[in-house]
Amino acid sequence: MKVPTLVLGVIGMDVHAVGNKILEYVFTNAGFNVVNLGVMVSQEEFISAAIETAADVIMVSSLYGHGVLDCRGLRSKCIEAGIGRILLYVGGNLVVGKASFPEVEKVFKEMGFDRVYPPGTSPEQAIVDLKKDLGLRGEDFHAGTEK
Amino acid sequence: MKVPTLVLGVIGMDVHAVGNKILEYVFTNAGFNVVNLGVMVSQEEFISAAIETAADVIMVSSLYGHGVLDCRGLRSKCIEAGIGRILLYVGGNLVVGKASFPEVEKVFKEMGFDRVYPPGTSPEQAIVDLKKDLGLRGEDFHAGTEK
Amino acid sequence: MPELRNKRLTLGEFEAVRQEVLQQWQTGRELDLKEAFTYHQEIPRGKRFAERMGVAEAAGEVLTQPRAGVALIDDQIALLKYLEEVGGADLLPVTIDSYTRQNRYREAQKGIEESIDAGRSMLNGLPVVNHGVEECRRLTEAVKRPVEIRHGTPDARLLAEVSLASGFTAFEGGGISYNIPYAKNISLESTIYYWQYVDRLAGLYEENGISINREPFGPLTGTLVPPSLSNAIAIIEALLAAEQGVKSITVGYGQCGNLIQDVAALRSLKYLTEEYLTRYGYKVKVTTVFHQWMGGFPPDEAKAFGVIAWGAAAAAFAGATKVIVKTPHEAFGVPTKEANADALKATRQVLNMLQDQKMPDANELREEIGITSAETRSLLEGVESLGEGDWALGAVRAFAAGILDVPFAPSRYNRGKVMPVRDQNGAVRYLEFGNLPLAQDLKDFHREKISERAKMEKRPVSFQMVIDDIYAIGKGMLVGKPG
Amino acid sequence: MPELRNKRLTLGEFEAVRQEVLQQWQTGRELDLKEAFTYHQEIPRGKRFAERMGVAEAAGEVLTQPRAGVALIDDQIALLKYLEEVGGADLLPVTIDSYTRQNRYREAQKGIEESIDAGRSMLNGLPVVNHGVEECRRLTEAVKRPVEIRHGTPDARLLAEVSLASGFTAFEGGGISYNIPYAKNISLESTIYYWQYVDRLAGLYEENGISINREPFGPLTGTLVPPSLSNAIAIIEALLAAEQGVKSITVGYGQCGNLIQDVAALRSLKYLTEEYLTRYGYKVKVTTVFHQWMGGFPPDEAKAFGVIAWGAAAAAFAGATKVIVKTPHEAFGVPTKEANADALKATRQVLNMLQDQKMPDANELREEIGITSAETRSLLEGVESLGEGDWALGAVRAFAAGILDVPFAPSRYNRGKVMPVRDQNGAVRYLEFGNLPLAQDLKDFHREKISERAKMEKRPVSFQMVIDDIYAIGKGMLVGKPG
Ligand code: B12
Ligand code: B12
Repeated sequence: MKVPTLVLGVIGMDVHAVGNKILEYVFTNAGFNVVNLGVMVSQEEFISAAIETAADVIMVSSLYGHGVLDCRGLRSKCIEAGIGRILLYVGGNLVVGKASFPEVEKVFKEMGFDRVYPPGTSPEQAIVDLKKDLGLRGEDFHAGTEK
Repeated sequence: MKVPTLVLGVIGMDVHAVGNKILEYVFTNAGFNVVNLGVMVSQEEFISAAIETAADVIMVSSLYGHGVLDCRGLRSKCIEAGIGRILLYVGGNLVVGKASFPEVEKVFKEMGFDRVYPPGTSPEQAIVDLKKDLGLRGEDFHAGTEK
Repeated sequence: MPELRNKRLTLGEFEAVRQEVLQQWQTGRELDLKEAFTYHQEIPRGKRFAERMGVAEAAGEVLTQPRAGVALIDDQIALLKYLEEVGGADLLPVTIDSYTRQNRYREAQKGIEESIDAGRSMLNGLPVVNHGVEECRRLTEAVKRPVEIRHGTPDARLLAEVSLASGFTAFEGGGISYNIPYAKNISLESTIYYWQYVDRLAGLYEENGISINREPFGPLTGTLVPPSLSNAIAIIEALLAAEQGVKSITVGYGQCGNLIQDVAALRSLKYLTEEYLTRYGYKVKVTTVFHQWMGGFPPDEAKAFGVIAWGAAAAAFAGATKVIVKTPHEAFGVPTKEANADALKATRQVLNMLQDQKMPDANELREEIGITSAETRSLLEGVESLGEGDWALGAVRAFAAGILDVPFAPSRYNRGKVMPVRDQNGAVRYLEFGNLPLAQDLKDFHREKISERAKMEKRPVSFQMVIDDIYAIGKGMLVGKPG
Repeated sequence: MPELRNKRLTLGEFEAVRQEVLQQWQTGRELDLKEAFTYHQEIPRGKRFAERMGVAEAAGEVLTQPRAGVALIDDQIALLKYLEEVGGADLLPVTIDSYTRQNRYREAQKGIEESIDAGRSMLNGLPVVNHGVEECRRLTEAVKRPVEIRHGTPDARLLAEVSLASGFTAFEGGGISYNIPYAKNISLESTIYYWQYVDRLAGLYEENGISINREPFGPLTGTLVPPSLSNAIAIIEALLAAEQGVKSITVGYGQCGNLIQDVAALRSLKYLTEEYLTRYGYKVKVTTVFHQWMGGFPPDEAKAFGVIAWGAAAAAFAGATKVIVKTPHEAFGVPTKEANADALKATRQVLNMLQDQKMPDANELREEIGITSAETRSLLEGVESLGEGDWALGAVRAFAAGILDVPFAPSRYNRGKVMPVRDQNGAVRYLEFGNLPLAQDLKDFHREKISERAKMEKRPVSFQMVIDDIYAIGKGMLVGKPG
């Protein structure tokens, strides 16, 4: 079975690098093929990296509060670019201030994200969801999360 | 002018002694005649001390939370004892738990207290009220609060 | 009451008194010691207080324990479950209401009824005697952590009987520490006598293989008590308890606020307690408890968090076995369960962040340990010689003579001549020594420290300075500044 | 861009650049330096940042300062008034939004508009450039305390112009500290050059009798940065600022969490900064800032209070001139004004309780000061020699060569070979040294400390240990334990 490819990055003018480095490490250790674009990534960069690497998922981080402004339109740009059905995950501190998460989730789901994560979500949670969304089972997918 | 007499004490099974010692010191320094009954004072003790010393005010402290149970009936006992019009002040942590003070005040006013004070009221506040309620003016009443 | 002596009660003496004690309220009549011993065998090890304290001590852990008491059993169960689950309390309390503390079971009963009617607790604690063994066992069984009875009861004999039979495995208090700060008219002679009974009861459990943890109440009036004074009293109560067969003792200290003094006080307390117990031939497991600031609190909840967290830090540096946690509602009233859990969490966070850090070994610390210890020894020698070698007699006579004398205490058996005040660094010093038997050099030390402060503040030392200190923490300071 | 040199910009050079800078956004066009100098004369002394810091330093006070920024001026005024009145903040901030930080004034403008529409701030700070001088003066005039611009802007030239003209009297940042943690693609050569302009601008104010406080950003990435590294960078930025005529510098340090290390780091930072400035002939008033823990916070607000209060305690013991206060909302997002004020109050309570207490002088502390200082000197010597005596050139070359290398930084001008990890006591040590020019004995010290921990935890040192440390405080610990 093909190892799934994840494109990782922190969107917009956001420079929070620590979580991004950890995500790269943990997802790689879990057996995924990780393409990490680092911080300050534009929507266009996410999409061209995803096309280039035939990625299965784009995983957007936004920590600094401008998530709504930065993420708007990503799904439609994907559609335009011909990868309209790619999985879009987003996590971090998505809005300015302490907000009720269900509302935040709703906003991002309406923007076309498949999964939306609240502040401080552990990468392990995402791995569980990735396996589900990508239809991976233990036997097919050898690397565990524990490596 | 006659120096006003205050009967001071902590009611019921309450042993909180620190505030009581301070009240005695500050009221004495402010020029009042203070009769301090200390802690664990019953309603009867308050009343007989007030009669004996022809007191102007009974100042009840209750810190430990049983204020409602302990203070109920004090005014009617005063009436029975013939000192029905004596001023009754009460202060401290009057009820169990952090409560809205206006409600607490209402309960104690209905019980016949003339002045009700929230947790941590400074004695200086009471002195201002005492002067008002006893009709004292600076000239008549020489000791200041600053002595 | 027979003549007071620090001697283990004989079984005969104990039994005779017991018959009376159990009559004081109907729930006493159903008590059966043998049955209680059997019941205790079934208590899981993780829920035995003495054992948990021992494990913590060995591992260098600092355990957290809140205070908590409401009128009704089911509410108390819900409260304790919340505190262990949400607050993460390592040790649980049942705080007893003030009527029970004065053996006013009838008023307590009224409090229970009024609480049922009002739909909220009208009592400031749980009236354990009124609820009785069966109901209380429901409580001890419902929670996962060890539970201690915390109170302030001068005559706690019936309360101890009901509590231990109910499966509580620790019991706070002592003949001095639950009299002087908690009573007005009860003689020390009586309360020490009452507490010999309580300790003997705990000793009996011990002899039947059930270790009961006993904890003298360290902070006394909670207000500027100089460490040597509270330490001396804790050590006397430890000696009295040990004589009755108690084997697990947690000596306590209430935070004064100056870090060096606090660390010094707790360390001195631990080693002097062990030293004295050993000297008199008792084999006792000694652990310690550090109480977060016990005096007046700031009304502002955020500021209260500051006081609480700083107390946690001092407990960690002092190396206490457990810390008693205050709450952000302290200045107002008995806290909600949420406020209580929040304080536990803030405390735990600080304890964890400091768990691998030590107070650096410095001259100032050694000096302070030296001074506190020298003072404590002087006080204890005074008590011992007045008592002609008998600690029970010595304690009674010492209070009468002002050789022990607790500031701000309500008891008329306390002289009330000692007056404390903070020095320039916030350490609590003796302003008035009363009759305390301290050597001249120790007295000079205090006078010098206090006059340093007076000089800095450009005002004479007076009771106003003491008042300023009493208000200080509540107003956001440690040392009460003028103006 | 001319060749980079650590040399005071001539008025000609400055003016030439200035014409371009002021064109970057329409609000720049209205700027008039002379008018600004006159305006500053009218600012009351109590509102001048440098002056307030000097007074605090002399009195041994620790001042509190929050972070706070919202999109609109009136909201910002309300916010700051609340923080000074309710929170009791001694010093105020204006935190700048992330678009302005990247000179994206058009996006910032959109953020302003969306915020007006949404009725709440859609920006994570105040876009000062977009609002312009007149509006911003309304702000500085509305509050009672000195206000600083806090940001993270690699090219802050226009922002500095607008800010200083608006009556802000302090300006955070530096050519290294506002590049390496805050940018990805901008060369150090450019940012140091941009910041020479900012410092020269401050110098011009200074020469016109208006002292502007400048503050290099100490914590860098806020995540396990070893003290000698951040201290070396702060000292270099102080030297660069001093060369441009800055006279009031506040060097900063982000709390690591181990008390001895934190106290040692801040003390070492202060005296080495003064030493280096003096050695190069600069006369500068140096003060210090201690940042409460800058890494990931616990989501639980009560636990966050624990972290905050412990940061306040460390600031007090370290003797910082001011402390930057986090909030209980840290893990979630930009705090409400209430959360911000609560943190200020908790911090103030702890600072006050410790105000008359000192860290006892102990061997461990002296040792840690010695080690941090030796490391800092080694790093600085490396930079100096690479720069052939020129600190600006030295800094650029040092980062290229990995002689300076900040952990977890996003910039591609940072090597990223240095990796920190906590030791057994929670002090931050170097796990990977990259190319840092540290002598063998210093390296051995770190290796030993780290292997002690590995032994205790019975696991090899690995990146997993670093990850555990990154998560630790957020999960209620200091040292990240296995499992
Ligand atoms: C020190 C203290 C103790 C000491 C008391 C030592 C002693 N014998 O004095 C000890 C440790 C022994 C103790 C015991 C108990 N305490 Co206590 N104690 C306190 C504490 C921390 C400080 C009190 C104090 O000395 N303050 C300093 C003085 C100067 O202030 P003050 O007492 O408030 O008095 C001033 C003002 O209130 C005002 N004032 C008072 N009365 C009056 C009257 C008038 C007319 C006026 C104008 C003003 C006025 O002026 C005074 C001088 O400035 C308070 C909480 C707090 N305030 O922070 C709890 C507190 C009062 N205690 C409380 C409780 C419940 C108890 C216990 C029942 C134990 C328990 N369950 O935890 C026992 C009670 C035993 C008994 N039978 O009374 C509760 C009361 C709860 C409630 N009302 O809901 C409090 C509020 C703590 C809490 N939040 O749970 N306590
Ligand atoms: C360290 C830090 C910084 C450092 C960053 C250094 C660097 N270059 O990396 C510095 C000091 C430079 C900084 C700067 C700023 N910061 Co900052 N920062 C933090 C802080 C304290 C910790 C972040 C961190 O490293 N956490 C540790 C890592 C491991 O966790 P993480 O980042 O949350 O990532 C994990 C999870 O979220 C999750 N995750 C993340 N993305 C995704 C995506 C997917 C798909 C999934 C499944 C999971 C996932 O997995 C990660 C790994 O476990 C946070 C607050 C906090 N969390 O406590 C604020 C915080 C993120 N910062 C904030 C802000 C506002 C800023 C600034 C704008 C300055 C300011 N106004 O105060 C600037 C931004 C500059 C810019 N252009 O981006 C705000 C954001 C506010 C909001 N959203 O409302 C926060 C929340 C603080 C606050 N409460 O105000 N910051």
